[in-house]
Amino acid sequence: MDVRVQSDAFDAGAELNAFAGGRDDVGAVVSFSGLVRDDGGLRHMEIEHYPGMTAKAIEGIAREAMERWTLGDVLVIHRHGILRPGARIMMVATAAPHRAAAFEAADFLMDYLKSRAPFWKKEVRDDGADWVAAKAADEAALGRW
Amino acid sequence: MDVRVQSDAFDAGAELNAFAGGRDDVGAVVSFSGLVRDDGGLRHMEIEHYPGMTAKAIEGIAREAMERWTLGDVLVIHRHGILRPGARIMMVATAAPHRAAAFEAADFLMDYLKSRAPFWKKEVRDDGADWVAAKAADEAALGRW
Amino acid sequence: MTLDVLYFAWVRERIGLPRERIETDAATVADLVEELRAREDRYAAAFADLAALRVAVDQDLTSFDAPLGAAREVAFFPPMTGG
Amino acid sequence: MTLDVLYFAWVRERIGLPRERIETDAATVADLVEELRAREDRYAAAFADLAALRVAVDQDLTSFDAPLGAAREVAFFPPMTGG
Repeated sequence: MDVRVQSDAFDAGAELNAFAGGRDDVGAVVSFSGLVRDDGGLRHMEIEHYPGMTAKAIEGIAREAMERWTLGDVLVIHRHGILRPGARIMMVATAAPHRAAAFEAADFLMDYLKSRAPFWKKEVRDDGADWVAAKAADEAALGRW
Repeated sequence: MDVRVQSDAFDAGAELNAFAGGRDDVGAVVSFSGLVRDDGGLRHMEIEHYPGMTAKAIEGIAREAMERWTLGDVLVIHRHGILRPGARIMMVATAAPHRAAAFEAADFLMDYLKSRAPFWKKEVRDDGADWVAAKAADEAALGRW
Repeated sequence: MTLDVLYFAWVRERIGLPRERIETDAATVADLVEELRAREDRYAAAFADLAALRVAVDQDLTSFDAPLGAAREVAFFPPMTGG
Repeated sequence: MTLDVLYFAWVRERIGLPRERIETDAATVADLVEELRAREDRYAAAFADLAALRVAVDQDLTSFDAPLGAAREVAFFPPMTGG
């Protein structure tokens, strides 16, 4: 289990290769990457977090995934600070003997990271800045698990 | 849409970076990698395919995913030939504006690749060789979509 | 008791500071919110709608009726939007 | 008509060759299977249980009752196990 919270950019491809590399007990690796999407006029995104709590909250979520599914490993990297359109905000990866566990655990991690890890996104546009509102659907998604 | 069927190894990390790189219209990238898993005594895996049909079948599956979900892009790479334990057999990647579409489309692609793309796996062990049997669950999984 | 109270995102912006140390006898989070609301308009504005807020006590998410007990740190913020 | 008939995986191993060209008047895939079964034991063995087989006509998956029409290539194989 590897959880990192950082302002620096990271190389998702290199992380994916390192994560899955050199082991023959997993048959399935799923990765999710969240990117800054510009649907028009986005200058950048600012991601605030709660330094004392963030890693602890993510580790709790990752541990729960490890308990619920048979997983070989879990990786979570989440950035904070100022991110330009196209930049990679975060990634999760799951490795498992079997495909369904890898997919489900990655989906679970994303649902919980979105609503239970202390990050807040602000979109800075040419015409102002707004905190991204949480969606009712994101909270409701937790009920799936 | 990029579909490749090849015997050569590929660099999944480099593929992931190239796939998602340089665009700001997608917020979510999901990748799945299938690896040769050794649950004891596996010497290597042999993957046979139907050269005339393979790329065509995968392209059909990828096109269907592009029609069903709002996707920015789809990548499928599948190897054939002899693969050692730990080797990467294949990967799919999906890019989408939103997370749910990227996850669902990747899951869909894997379900269909598993049961509808003409590949056959043979496990060569110290004590003999066996064709991997298709699982009823794999066929049943298609009913999800 | 002495509490570090932290604010994030628009709660921080509305109150105008990221953290402060306060002395309080509040027994629950809700009691603490009442104290803060009574201070100044900017607090009243930030805490106007508790349904739009989340709270963590000593860095664990909890509810507004949670007891403060021997808590050292309470944080208020909007629903998270990570990932 | 002249057909290329292809075999994959254990069907190929059981029949002992990967492809052959045959002359046939079979109207459907099932008719073709009957012809092949009648040839030799190894064909009969390969085609013993059609539920364990899949068929593609001109590189599209189809069913055993599909007409051959002007088909050029028919392939028999076990259920796929890719991914």
